[in-house]
Amino acid sequence: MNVEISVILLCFVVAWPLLLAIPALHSRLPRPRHLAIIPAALLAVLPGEASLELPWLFFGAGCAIDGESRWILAMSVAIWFVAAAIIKPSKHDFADQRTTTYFLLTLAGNLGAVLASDLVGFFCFTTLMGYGLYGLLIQSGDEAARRAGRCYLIVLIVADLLLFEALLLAAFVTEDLRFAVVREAMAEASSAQFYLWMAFIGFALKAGVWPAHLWLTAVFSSVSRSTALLLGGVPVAMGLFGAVRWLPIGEHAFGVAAMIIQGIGIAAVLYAMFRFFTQVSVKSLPAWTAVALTGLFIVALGGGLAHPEMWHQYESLAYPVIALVAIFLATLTFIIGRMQGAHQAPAVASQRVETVRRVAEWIEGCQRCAKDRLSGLQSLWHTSWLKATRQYQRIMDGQKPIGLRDEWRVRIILFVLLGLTIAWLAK
Amino acid sequence: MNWNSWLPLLVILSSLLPGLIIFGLAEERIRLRTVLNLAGALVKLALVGWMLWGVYHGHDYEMRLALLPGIELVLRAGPLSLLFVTLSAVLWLVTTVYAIGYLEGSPNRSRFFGFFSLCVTATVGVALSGNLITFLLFYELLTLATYPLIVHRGTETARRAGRTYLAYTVFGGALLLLGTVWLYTLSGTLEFTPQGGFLDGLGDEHRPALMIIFALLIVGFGVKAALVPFHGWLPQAMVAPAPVSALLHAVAVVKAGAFGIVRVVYDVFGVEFAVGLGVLGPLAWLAAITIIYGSLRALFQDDLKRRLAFSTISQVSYIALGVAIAGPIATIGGVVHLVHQGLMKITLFFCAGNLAETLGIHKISEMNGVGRRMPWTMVAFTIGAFGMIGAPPVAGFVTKWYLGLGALEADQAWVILVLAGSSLLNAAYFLPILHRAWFRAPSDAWPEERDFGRKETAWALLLPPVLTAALALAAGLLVMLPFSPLEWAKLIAAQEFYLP
Amino acid sequence: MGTALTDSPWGVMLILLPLAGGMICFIWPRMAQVLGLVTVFSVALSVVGLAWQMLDTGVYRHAVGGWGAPLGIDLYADGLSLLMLLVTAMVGFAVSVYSAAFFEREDATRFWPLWLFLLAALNALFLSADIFNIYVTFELMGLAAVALVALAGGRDALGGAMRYLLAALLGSLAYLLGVALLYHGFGTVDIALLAERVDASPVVWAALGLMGTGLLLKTAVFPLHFWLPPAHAHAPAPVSALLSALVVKASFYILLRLWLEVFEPLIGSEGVHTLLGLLGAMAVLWGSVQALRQTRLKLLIAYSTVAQIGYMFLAFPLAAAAGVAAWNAAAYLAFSHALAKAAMFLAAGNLLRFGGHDRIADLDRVVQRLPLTAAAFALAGVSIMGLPPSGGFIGKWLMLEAALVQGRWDLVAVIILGGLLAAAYIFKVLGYAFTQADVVHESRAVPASMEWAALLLALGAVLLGFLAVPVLSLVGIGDPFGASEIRP
Amino acid sequence: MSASFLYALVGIGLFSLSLYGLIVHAHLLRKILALNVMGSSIFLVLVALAKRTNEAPPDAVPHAMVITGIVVAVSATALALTLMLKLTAETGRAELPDDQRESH
Repeated sequence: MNVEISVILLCFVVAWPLLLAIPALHSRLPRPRHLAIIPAALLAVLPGEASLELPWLFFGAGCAIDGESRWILAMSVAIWFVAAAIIKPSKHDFADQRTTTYFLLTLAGNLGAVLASDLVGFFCFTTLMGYGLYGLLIQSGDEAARRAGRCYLIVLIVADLLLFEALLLAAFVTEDLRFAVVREAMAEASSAQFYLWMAFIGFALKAGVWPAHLWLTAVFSSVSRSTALLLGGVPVAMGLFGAVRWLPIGEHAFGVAAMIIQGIGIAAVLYAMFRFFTQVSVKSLPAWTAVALTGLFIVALGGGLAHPEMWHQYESLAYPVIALVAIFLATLTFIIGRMQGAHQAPAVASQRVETVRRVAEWIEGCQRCAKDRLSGLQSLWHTSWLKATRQYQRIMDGQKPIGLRDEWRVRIILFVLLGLTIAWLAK
Repeated sequence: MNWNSWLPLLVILSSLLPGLIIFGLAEERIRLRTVLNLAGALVKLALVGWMLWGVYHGHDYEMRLALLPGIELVLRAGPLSLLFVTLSAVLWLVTTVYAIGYLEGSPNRSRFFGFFSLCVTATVGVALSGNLITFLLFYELLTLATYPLIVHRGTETARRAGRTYLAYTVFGGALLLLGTVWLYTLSGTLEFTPQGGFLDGLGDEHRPALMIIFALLIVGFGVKAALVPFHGWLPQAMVAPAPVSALLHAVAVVKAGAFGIVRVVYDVFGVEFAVGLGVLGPLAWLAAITIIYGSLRALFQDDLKRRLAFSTISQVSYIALGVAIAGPIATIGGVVHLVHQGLMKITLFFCAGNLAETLGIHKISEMNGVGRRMPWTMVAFTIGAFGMIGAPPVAGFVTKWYLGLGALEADQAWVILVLAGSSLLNAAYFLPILHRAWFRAPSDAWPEERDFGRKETAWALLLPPVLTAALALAAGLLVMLPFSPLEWAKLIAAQEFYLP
Repeated sequence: MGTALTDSPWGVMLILLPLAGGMICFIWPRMAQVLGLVTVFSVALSVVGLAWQMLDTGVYRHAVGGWGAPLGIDLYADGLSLLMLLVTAMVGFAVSVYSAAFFEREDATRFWPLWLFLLAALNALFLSADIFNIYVTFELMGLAAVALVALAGGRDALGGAMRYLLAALLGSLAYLLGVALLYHGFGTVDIALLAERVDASPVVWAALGLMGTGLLLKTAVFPLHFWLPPAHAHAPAPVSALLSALVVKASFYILLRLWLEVFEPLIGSEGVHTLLGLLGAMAVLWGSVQALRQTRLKLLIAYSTVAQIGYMFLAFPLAAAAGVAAWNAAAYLAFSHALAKAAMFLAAGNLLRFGGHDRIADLDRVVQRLPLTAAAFALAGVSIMGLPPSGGFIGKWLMLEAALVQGRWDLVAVIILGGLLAAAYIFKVLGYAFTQADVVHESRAVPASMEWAALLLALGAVLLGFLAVPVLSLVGIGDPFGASEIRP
Repeated sequence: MSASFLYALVGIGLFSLSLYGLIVHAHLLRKILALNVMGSSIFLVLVALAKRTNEAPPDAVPHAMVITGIVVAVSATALALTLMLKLTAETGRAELPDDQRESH
């Protein structure tokens, strides 16, 4: 009997928050944020598998709840519930309506992605979630948040593009785009390597794995406690969840690729530990723990890729691990946010501002001379490159905590370590 | 001359007759003019619906009229022509409602709506033409009908914009005429023959001549489809009132050019013959260059309508690209983009018109916080913009999906790079606009605000963009329904261009 | 030969009616206007009668006074002359309706007699079967036209008329000398008889040279076009419409008639028709460029006439191989040009009366204040440019087809370039018709009949685009272009 | 026969002389006179060539043509003279308008 209920609930889980997202609706309802989560919570509680097929909707969309995705659903329901409680509207009066709309949009995106039964549905809902998070980020914060948001947006667009290409490759190989079918088909397809790397980089960007962690650290350091809670747990979990679902693990051993991925994972962990010890402010603790945890998960993924048979044993473990990681991150942010309380502005800020100003002047100088010399050729490629660098520069200025010289020393040590680990693994 | 063969002519007359009557109307007869306009649009929609139903069930609608000894004017309603006719009919109705609202109280409206109807008559004629000479006839009529719309405002800049527009299009028309006559002397017929075109018989000795003819025809159509070297007129034609630039860019002129390219490659030369001639490669490269160039130029435009114009230049070349990659799936992608781009672009232009008409905003830098003041217009704009970028639920995603698959199937991987690059550039010039509109605090006063009481703007201005945005979303979401643009494109690919 | 005499002598009516009408209008000036209109209408009816008769009996032949060919004057009409008669009737009727409202009291009394004599001369010319009779009608037409040009009075009109008269007299006298030589050589003036007797002897060459130059002078082909622009530009609007549409075509018709029949054996020689082709090409380019440079509307339209005449001369080199197709193209171009050019001149007349000037730059929002005239000018422009829905397009299409079949790339280039230049100067005018002029002129009301006359002619030119098959079959009666004789 | 041939030659000569006169002289009266001379030269040619054979009476048709030609020439000259008078009344000089600008 409860299977029918679950199917009905399946429809409402995603549709209900989307419906509430319309400002006219949620401004009239009491506590709209909690209302939106109820169907998802019910579904998480009800045992048993259920699936819903909508062949006429957008390439045959479908959603399903099963053992594995229940973990993630439970995790996200928990996080969203806590976030719904503690998210307080920022100072602008009209912002409250806006924050709730973005909150609900992101919620719908997240739940949709969790329940999606095929690649296209997953891709759509992760994009919706991404843009929703961007909205939340910009809406809640100040200038730093806006810069972090712009960085997140660029990461989002590039990740979407890569995932779209991967999706194309999958669609070219198989007509039916359900996860399991795609995994088998892609395993022995000729473009498997290409697909693996596209999907991996796409989800690494979304989850903020080590080389692409910039937006994660920027977000943590800039936003208020409640949004950090969301922005910490949710994208990281969904990134990893997507990676597990998309990557063709389990059939064919990708020797070299697996080794590289494991290498990245280890490097991430080491980099996170190093940065954490040199970092003074406690506020960015959750950021570096997130990077470390994702690094560890990536190592496990690499292992799975390298030895498919081993992966089958602890595959079912993957989803609970993701859920735990997300929950742990959320609680960590919550506790630190509570401890942090009043005093803000970590000690290092002043020194950073000075280097930022110097670099900005240098860029402005060459911008001006480029402008008047090439004023006529506005559409020439390199003037646009200068404009682009000035724009990206504003994002990067928040990232150089210590002098340039030490930065290089750190990188060399890390690469040495990386070499060592690879050598050890290759044995 | 049974009933079936009169239908195409009736579709054309349904906009020609109101147009001619409206020309005669005095300026004050507003109500009669509105009634005539809407009646014409609704009658056309009904007739097109009837033909859609008929063609879906295999009927054939054709009408022949002797033009020259040996050459006839042919109006035939096949699946491909109906795709374009339906797009024109739907968007004409929407644009008429919009134009009535937009031109409230402005002078010369009888003249405007007269030429407006002539323009749509020419577009429908282009869509329904059964051979190259009828196509040429309506194609040139389109140039003549759109010129007065561009110079409608009567200012000096409008005249100069009109002059550049004519310089390009008449030049294109001359090349087209030369190409058509030369083709006629070689092949002896100009009839559009689906599934392989009518040039297979010509042996090798005509090979260089046919290559030159292909180049002539593609340049002739490329002028209106705004391929790179011939796109100069499009941004300048922005001086026209909003409904004109909406009609020109989304439905009539630009699409006629792209539709011409589709006809030439599939129904005149036939894909295998074109591939044999080796002419599709350069066309693909030309389209790719246009896509990237259009997006790059759009990046630096501060005027909203000019940015949309450059975005049109790059978007229309998707159709040319889809056609140039000679695979069945790429064809579907190219052909379906004809409709999708129409829906999305007309929404963007309607919103741009609303902003200009209600708040006097022309520059993107003036658009801070406009989402707050005109929420529904900006929601429509956002849907259109996400469609242009290719974000999932909206129609643009479907086109990029099929073009990507088509490129993979024809193993031309470089096309995917072009598509990816273009999506990035689209994001680079659309997202800042959305960011400004939604997340920036509004400036204290708008350039020239017109008060509409509680509503954000007149309903005639608000309804069309919201409607076309919903259509764009539906074209994306309900993509599997039988009468959706995608299914119809598949029917076209299967029935008309039967590719091995 | 006398078979067609009995039932209805339409041909004779065509000549007698206008002559009689002209004389009565002269004697009874008060009734000139009404009488003129009635006469022109009856001439139009008789042309239709003639066409009807020719449709079933083929060529129309009538010996005036019952005498035979060598001595008497014969009337002969085949497809080509029927086409020209039709054009004359259509343009004549529209111009008459226009001039009924255009001319004031005393001008009208002088206009109608002259115009009816011109009409008689034109009809007689298209019907005449022997070359001396052509000379007489040719001269009568010239004098009537000159008088009409001088009608408006004023320095420019008189100057233009004088120059036109001198050119006309020189042309017809040269033509007469040619006739004298031909008569001396072959003892007859009848075209049909001459066609059998003529051979490629020096006398025929001399005659061709003399008659050719005379006719080229009257048709105002490129080097000899100096007299046309001032004459056509400064004449009153309806007169310049008549001149551009009909008079210039008449001398082209004579050249065509002689070229096809009398000088048929000489056609083989390369020299002559390449020369004519070259003159035509130069006329197209020179006329269009000059038209582009003009700042006054009527001068622009006059130079456009010079250019369009050039198009028709392109048919000569093409006819060497393409035969009937080239001549059909030339005939069609003549027909559509006549209608379109007459409409343009009438529209220019309206603009002149409305604004008091015809400076192109100062056309003040004419599209809105004079919609019908602007529409007439635009539609006529479409036909002149040769854009699809018009007669001009059909002519251009047939000409291009003939040129491409022979691979004459030079002529193809000229045709395309001519079309582009024509588009340039037509749209230059239309551009200014939309915009606001800086200095505002007080405007004078234009009677509706004048606007509708221009619009009907322009619509005729556009509708001609759809009537190609019936018109070409009409032209084919009596096989004027001798499809069989000329090598395919 | 040779005499009539001579007359024809004289006619052709007269024709070219009058052509030269028409083109060179700026004054309108001279031009009109040149035209008259040209007309009569053509009539001379016509009449001269009419005498075909020695014994038979000369052929009548050319003579008919000459008569018509004369009538036409007279009316043309009349029209030319009136135009010239009007032109001189209007412009004060008996020359074609743009000729006036060139000559002085």
